[in-house]
Amino acid sequence: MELIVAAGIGLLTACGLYLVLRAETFSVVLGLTLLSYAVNLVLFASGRLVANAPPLLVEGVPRHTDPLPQALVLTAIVISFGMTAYLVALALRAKGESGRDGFDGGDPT
Amino acid sequence: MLTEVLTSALVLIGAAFVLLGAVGLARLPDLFTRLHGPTKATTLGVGAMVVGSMIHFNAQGDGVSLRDLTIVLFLFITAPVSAHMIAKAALKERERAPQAEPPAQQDPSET
Amino acid sequence: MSHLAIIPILLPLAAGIACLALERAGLVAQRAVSLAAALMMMAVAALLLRHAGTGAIDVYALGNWPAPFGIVLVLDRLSALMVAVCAALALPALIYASGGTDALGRHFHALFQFQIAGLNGAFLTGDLFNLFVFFEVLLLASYGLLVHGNGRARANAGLAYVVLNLTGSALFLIALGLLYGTLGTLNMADMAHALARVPAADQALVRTAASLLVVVFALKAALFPLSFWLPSVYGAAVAPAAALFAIMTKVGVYALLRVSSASFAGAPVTADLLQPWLMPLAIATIVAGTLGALAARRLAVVVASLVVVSTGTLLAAIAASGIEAIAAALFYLVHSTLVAGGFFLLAGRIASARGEAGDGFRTGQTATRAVTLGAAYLVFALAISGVPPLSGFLAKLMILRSIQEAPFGPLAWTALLSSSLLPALVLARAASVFFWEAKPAPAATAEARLGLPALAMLTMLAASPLLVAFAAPVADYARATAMQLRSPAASEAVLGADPATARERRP
Amino acid sequence: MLAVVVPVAVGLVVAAIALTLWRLLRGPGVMDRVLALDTLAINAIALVILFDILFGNAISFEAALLIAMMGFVGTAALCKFRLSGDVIE
Amino acid sequence: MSVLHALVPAPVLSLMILGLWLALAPQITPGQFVLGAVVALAIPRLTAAFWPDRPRLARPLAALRLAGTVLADIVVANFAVARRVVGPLHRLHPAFVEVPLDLRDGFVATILGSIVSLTPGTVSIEIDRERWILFVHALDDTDPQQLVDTIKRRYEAPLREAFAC
Amino acid sequence: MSVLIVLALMALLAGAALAPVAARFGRVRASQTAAAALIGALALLAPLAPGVLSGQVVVASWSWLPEWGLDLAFRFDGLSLLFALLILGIGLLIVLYASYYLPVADRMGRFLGLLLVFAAGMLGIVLSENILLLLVFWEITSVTSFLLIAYKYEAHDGRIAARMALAVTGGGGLAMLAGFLLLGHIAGSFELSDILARGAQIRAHPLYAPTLVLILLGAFTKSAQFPLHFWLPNAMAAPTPVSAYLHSATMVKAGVFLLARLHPALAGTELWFGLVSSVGAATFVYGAYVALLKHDFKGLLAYSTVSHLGLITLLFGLDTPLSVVAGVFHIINHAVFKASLFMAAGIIDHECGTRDMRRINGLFKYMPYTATLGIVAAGAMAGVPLLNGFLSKEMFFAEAIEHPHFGAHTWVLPVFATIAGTLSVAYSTRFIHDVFFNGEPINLPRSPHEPPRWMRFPVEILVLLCIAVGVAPQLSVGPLLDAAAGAALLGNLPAFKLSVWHGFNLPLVMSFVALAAGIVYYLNRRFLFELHERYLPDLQSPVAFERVYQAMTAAAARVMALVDSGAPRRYLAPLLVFAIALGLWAYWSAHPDGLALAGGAAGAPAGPLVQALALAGLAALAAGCLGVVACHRQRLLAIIFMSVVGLVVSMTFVLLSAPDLALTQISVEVVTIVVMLLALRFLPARAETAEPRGRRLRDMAIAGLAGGGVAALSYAMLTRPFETISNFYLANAVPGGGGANAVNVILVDFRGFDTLGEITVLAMAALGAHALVSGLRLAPYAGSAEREADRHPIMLAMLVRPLLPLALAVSLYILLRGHNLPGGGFIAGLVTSVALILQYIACGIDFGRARLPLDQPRLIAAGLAIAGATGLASWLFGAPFLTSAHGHVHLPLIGDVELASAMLFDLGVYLVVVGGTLLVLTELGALSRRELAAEGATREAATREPATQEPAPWN
Ligand code: NA
Ligand code: NA
Repeated sequence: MELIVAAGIGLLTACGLYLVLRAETFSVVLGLTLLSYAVNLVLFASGRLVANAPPLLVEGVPRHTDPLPQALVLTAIVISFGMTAYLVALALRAKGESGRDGFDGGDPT
Repeated sequence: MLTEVLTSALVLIGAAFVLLGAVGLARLPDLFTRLHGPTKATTLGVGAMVVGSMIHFNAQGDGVSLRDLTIVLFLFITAPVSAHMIAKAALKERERAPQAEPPAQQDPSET
Repeated sequence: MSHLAIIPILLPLAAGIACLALERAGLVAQRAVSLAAALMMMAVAALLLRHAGTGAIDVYALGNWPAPFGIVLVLDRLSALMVAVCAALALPALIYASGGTDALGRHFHALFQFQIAGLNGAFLTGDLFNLFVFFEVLLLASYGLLVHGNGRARANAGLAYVVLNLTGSALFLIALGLLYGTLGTLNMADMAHALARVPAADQALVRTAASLLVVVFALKAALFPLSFWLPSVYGAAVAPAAALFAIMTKVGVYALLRVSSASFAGAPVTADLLQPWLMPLAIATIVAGTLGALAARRLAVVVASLVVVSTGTLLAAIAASGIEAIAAALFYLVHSTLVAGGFFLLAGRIASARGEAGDGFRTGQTATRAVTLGAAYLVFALAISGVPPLSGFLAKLMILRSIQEAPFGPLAWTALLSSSLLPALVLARAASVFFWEAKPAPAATAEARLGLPALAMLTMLAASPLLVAFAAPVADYARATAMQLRSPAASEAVLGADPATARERRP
Repeated sequence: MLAVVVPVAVGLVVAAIALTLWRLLRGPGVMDRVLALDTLAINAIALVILFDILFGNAISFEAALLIAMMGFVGTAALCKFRLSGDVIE
Repeated sequence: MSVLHALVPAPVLSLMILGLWLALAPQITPGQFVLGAVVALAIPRLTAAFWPDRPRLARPLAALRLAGTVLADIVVANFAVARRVVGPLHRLHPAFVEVPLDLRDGFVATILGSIVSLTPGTVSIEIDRERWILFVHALDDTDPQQLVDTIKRRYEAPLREAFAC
Repeated sequence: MSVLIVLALMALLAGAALAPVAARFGRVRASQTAAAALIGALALLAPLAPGVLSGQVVVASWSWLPEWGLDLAFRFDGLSLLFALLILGIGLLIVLYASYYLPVADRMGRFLGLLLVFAAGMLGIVLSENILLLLVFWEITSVTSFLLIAYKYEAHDGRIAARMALAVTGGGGLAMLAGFLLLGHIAGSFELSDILARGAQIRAHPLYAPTLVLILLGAFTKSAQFPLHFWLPNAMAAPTPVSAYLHSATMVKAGVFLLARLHPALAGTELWFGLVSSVGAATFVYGAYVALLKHDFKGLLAYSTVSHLGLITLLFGLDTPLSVVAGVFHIINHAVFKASLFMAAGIIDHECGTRDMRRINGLFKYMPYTATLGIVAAGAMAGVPLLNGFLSKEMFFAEAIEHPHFGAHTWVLPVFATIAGTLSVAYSTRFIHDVFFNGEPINLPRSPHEPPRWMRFPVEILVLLCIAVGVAPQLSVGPLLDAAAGAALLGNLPAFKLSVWHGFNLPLVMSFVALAAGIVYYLNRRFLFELHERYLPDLQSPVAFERVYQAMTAAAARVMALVDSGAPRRYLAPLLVFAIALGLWAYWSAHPDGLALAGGAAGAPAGPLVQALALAGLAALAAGCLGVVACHRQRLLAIIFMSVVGLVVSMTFVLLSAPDLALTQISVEVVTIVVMLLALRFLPARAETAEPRGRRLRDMAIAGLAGGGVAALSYAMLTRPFETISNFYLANAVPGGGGANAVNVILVDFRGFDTLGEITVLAMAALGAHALVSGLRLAPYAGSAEREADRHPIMLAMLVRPLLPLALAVSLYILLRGHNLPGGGFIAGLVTSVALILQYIACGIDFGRARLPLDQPRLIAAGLAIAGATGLASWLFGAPFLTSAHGHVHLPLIGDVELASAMLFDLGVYLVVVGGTLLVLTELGALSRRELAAEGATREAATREPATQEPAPWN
């Protein structure tokens, strides 16, 4: 289980970073989204992986996993959603200003 | 015991139909026939499972709860919309490339 | 119950909300709210300084939950100082913006106030995740402020800045996750205790996690090689935004200082995490900033490059890490932030007074109010280059003295002294272009009157002389701050005598 | 009995997911993939219901509910984009 | 009646919301009932603007009967479709079928389309509101006219009865 | 009494402040103000003079930054007195002179203000007891000299010359700062009294050599010593009063002052002797040699100044008591005759309109009185007997003969001295002959005549002084010289006699040899000019400096272009590489027991079923991830694959006991997809699709390493046991927070402050996006689908109508129950938003806006305000911000209701989420209504047009 989740995190990170390093804005948006998944999973994993132990103090739930990372991840999810929205708007503005996608300057060809 | 049998049966039927839907999706020859797989079989599949689950949990608890049915309610509202939209979009695609099915792997809007 | 510690966060937050609510009411109402809040912040900052100046450490437990479980704000000398610098920077910047810059786009005042709230939150919080949240608050506000006024350069700078910082935030969260997953706490003081007890088998993991955290702070601080983005980004912002940005790199420096002296230094696992490399990289930062200043073609970019230099200088002192060095760093921090902020405002004035040529290094029309601008330019240029008798000299003197014995000391001296001279030459060249080579303006322009922007800029002008006049009290405060950082008092104030309560081993 | 049936059912759903993923990767058209995505969401609902039965508490019910309620929004938006090039106008 | 109508402008919707609320509630307590009732009365009122020309359910019983028919059809037809899906593909005769409609309400037509889509073997592709035709794709259709008749008889007629349109 | 020192400085500064003000009332008033300041300073220092002349040292000290070694400590001794007299006395004459010299239109007030600041800086240097304070004044003179040189800024060369001076003296000042810091470190004090008393200790210290070199760098640059002299001749671009004051009498003397000042502490070593005397000697000869070759008489004077400064330096370098006396004496003499020469030169310049000696000839005829003054002063410069220059030169010659250092080669120094003397005579002769005689003037712009009476007056005073000292040295300067040289030698004054006639001795012979040889040399100058012009191109011109400067900035720009192209990837790659490198180093430098990746914990007790599911999830994740990467240019496909990833993550949360996260992720996913799709209309793929393979591989390597690292760290973390604080939350959620959903209680109560920050972030993201998009007009990219007539598919439009009320009911339910069961403000807000957005998707933006005229920024503000007010409410109960209250409320009919204030907070969260999400989505959606061009034909062309601003609605 631990190995699988770690592998998934690594995969998300690698794919996300590869896309973040691309030149097109949209790829960067995709990459950052993948990266945020990876990050959320790391943060989530810091409370360790337990099935069937939700942090709900109600009847029928005998075990409880660590609630703190979940609260942190929730915060992180919402923040990264806001960021994505902002980045998209910014990409559009940049396109509107420069008439093309991708970052000004770019790389020497 | 009875409830367990009932639950088991419903769960199995549901799972089987979920699988059937996927088989249809994977197997049927074109988009419009594939559309039938998931929108049908999964509906009954999930429906049966929901009922099974409901029976299972109602047997455990004190009162009667119908809340699992809300899943079915929303699925029944939304699944036809999905099918409709997909079919419409597919038709439009076919209009755009009348000679043949749109070239496969590539999003035509990118070319 | 004293709520003093949280006022610096709530006040701008409330002002920002009010500005939002007043969006329909027009800019005048927003300006009034925003300026009033900034003025009140100055008063609050004075109260904070006075209170923290007694050596008291206020711990404000949000929601009345004790540390380490709840979030606490820690008001000590350092945080009070940072809040005060922020307030001193914000008010003139807002006055400047109220002269018309704020009308170039939407939500300026709300974003500005939120940025102040974010900055103050970052300075005051004693919780690492809360620090992340406030980083995000201040970053998001800064994104908005950076692109305020729009235009191609700003949009592109904004993209680069946002993407870079989003990646940085991701790194922050990864580090946080790893740290929580090993130390089991988020409170910084508690983390220090947990760090001190890390078993040998976990040390590599903890060290690596801590090093990732350091990378994040280094990015915010713009340490070499993470400094390249800064000149073009800060140089693109409108003047009042850039002025406020002058303190943003200091947040990174602050965080680095906080964790390195309060958390890392005491634990064997992290004690040597910075030492081997910080000084060389700080020196490289100074060099990079100096090169940037030489390469710049616009005044605002020069000032932004000098912000990089100031980061390098500060981190060199922090790398040297004695009481003296930290005290020197703090004095320098106050000086460099205020002067750079004021200089950004001046660059904005020059740009608008020169018409098309802006603040670029090409011959343009004679600046309106050239004498006033020229005099102000002289003061800022002297202060930022560290020329006596202004504060830059005192700050540089302290830094030089305190890092003399440190490893790489001679190299750091060379870099520091060169970073005074070369930018001074650049600034002299710029002055020559702006004030001596100008062609007469075609006709008297509307800019001729002394408006709010000029008032703001002149206010900032006072910072450096005041810092000279009150050098002794400021230096004493800085020294006391450095000593307080080293003492266990803060940790005890947050956690009490026995910090190892209420933790248990989870399966 | 459930102890046997539920794992079998999970196996069936996992097989369904595998087939759906195959269609997703295979395509050939964009709409085929959208359809596969839509199906995947429904498979997920099934899986969530099975989890609840497996774990003996109905904690994840809302997850299934939300997927049922909102999963199609993505599908609808994708289709609308294909149809008219914009989603909201 | 008019007072009641003013109080409960959309009785069916309100009932559905109340039912939904009570179904979701962990326990049905008096408190939940009151709360649900408030919600069920308030939301239709608040969202009324989003539902212009809301059709009125004239015959609820007819609607219930139709629901029963549809559910039964779904179960029965599912097995039939299952056979076709796993069976040999060359025996399939997919086809597009046009169902001319007698009803003249967009929403009710949509319900009809949904029923068609939910019952196995057919998917509603489009509703033409100018010519009032429902376009249906059938998975295996050997006799189009029979399909049209079935749809009109089993679903359209009861729908028109229930909504009086 | 000692406060007078400070008052004298203040007087100058006050004058500096007042002069520009006085200038508004006329030039005369300005000059009077400046003169009053200088006289005032003199008067204030006068009471101290008698004591100082008798060898007393007055020290006054005020604390400034004591812990850092910087104090307002002043010292008034013989050396200070001498220099104070030069600075203030000559300053007074300069002010008088300038009031005639500067054109009427010129900015007299500013000029005098700067001059007085400079004088204050200069006076500060000589009055400082604290060496760091000395440095402060030192740099003030550098800056004011920069401004004064560039006073005539309309001239291109003047501006560059000023920057050149700044570069050299500023650099020297920084070296000196380093040197002073080392000196203070070695001596353990920055007070001169301590430093001068600890000479032996300083000279024995291992850091002595660098200290000396750094301090000498400062002194040499300021005093224009070879090879750092080149700024001085170029500084002649300054108006003549400036040259006369700064570049002859005062500022350039600061360097040699420092040699005198620190002589007791630093001199007396081989290094001092070697460095100081050789640099001085080289400067002496070089300056004298070049001076002759200058056709500009101000250039000649400038190089002669360089030469004389070299001589003074050489004298201090020779490092015998008598040579020090001679050095101090020559400081006086040179200041007097050079200031008068410059002023005379200024008169000539003023009268002739040129400074080219090839055109100026025979002026004796036109202005005999001025010519006489100039000739006398030049005679003093040449070392003609009965003038002051002769005396100090005689002392130098005597010292050259008697100097012990050259052992067997006693002839070296005298011969050198004679040659140098010869050169000085030669250029002095040129000045006299070429300007005042040598035929008739050629093509002068003006016809020269005698200047106004009072313009000549300062020259007369100084020339009189030359004669007075030359004739009666002991009477005129004896006591002053004793006091000054005594201060430089710490009172160990050698026996010497100041008199005109020492008898017929070797120095006298040398003087006459030099006089004769100099004249001969001058007569053969033509040959030399040609040689010089052919073989020694002018390397020190402003043009050369500017060229070096430009090359430097260009090189810097090239370096910066390598690292900063504005592209985020250029910044990101270093970040990632740095993080990887630092992480690897941190890992491998840890305790060796900690290097194993896997820890000891057993891991989650998951059954094979869960394991199998996890594997399936990983497979789906891999399909999604790789799909996104593979299809990142086919964007619609990338979004589809991205949704798969999101679904897998959501299911992970479901499986691993995080229902709240699952709900959030599911809802966020939907909104994210819509946002991306909204952007897609305007973001086409880049035309140039081919990326260099090398870069792709490099990026893959970086990304792979980083991903591997994060995976490894995660694995390491997951397999280790840990202690956590979070049992507190589980234990206190119900009793303390009034909620059974621990996650929600953390969000709205335990760590509600995070949440407040987070909704602020969300609010700002939305507002920022709003600000970015407002007024933006974009063209849809060429390949985007045509709009069709049926924009609102009927089944979608109809079925979302019942869906809205139902979904709202669900979201309300989720909001209310969130405190106890999965749910809460975030999720509810997202569900509401999605339900509303669906209306926009199905029926269009007008439909939605017409029916729900929401002011989203206000909604956001309301949400923030509610959340904040909930937090503030606790102040009323004397509790900290965000302290929650909860309890049971008994309502009739309904029964017990558990209410928590945190639920109100959650309502604020809800409103912000709804407002923010709707704001972003509707604003992005509205973009397609403002498309630039008519659909179809002109799209491609339109993409080139810039975004245009709508009339701003907020104005
Ligand atoms: Na001549
Ligand atoms: Na749109």
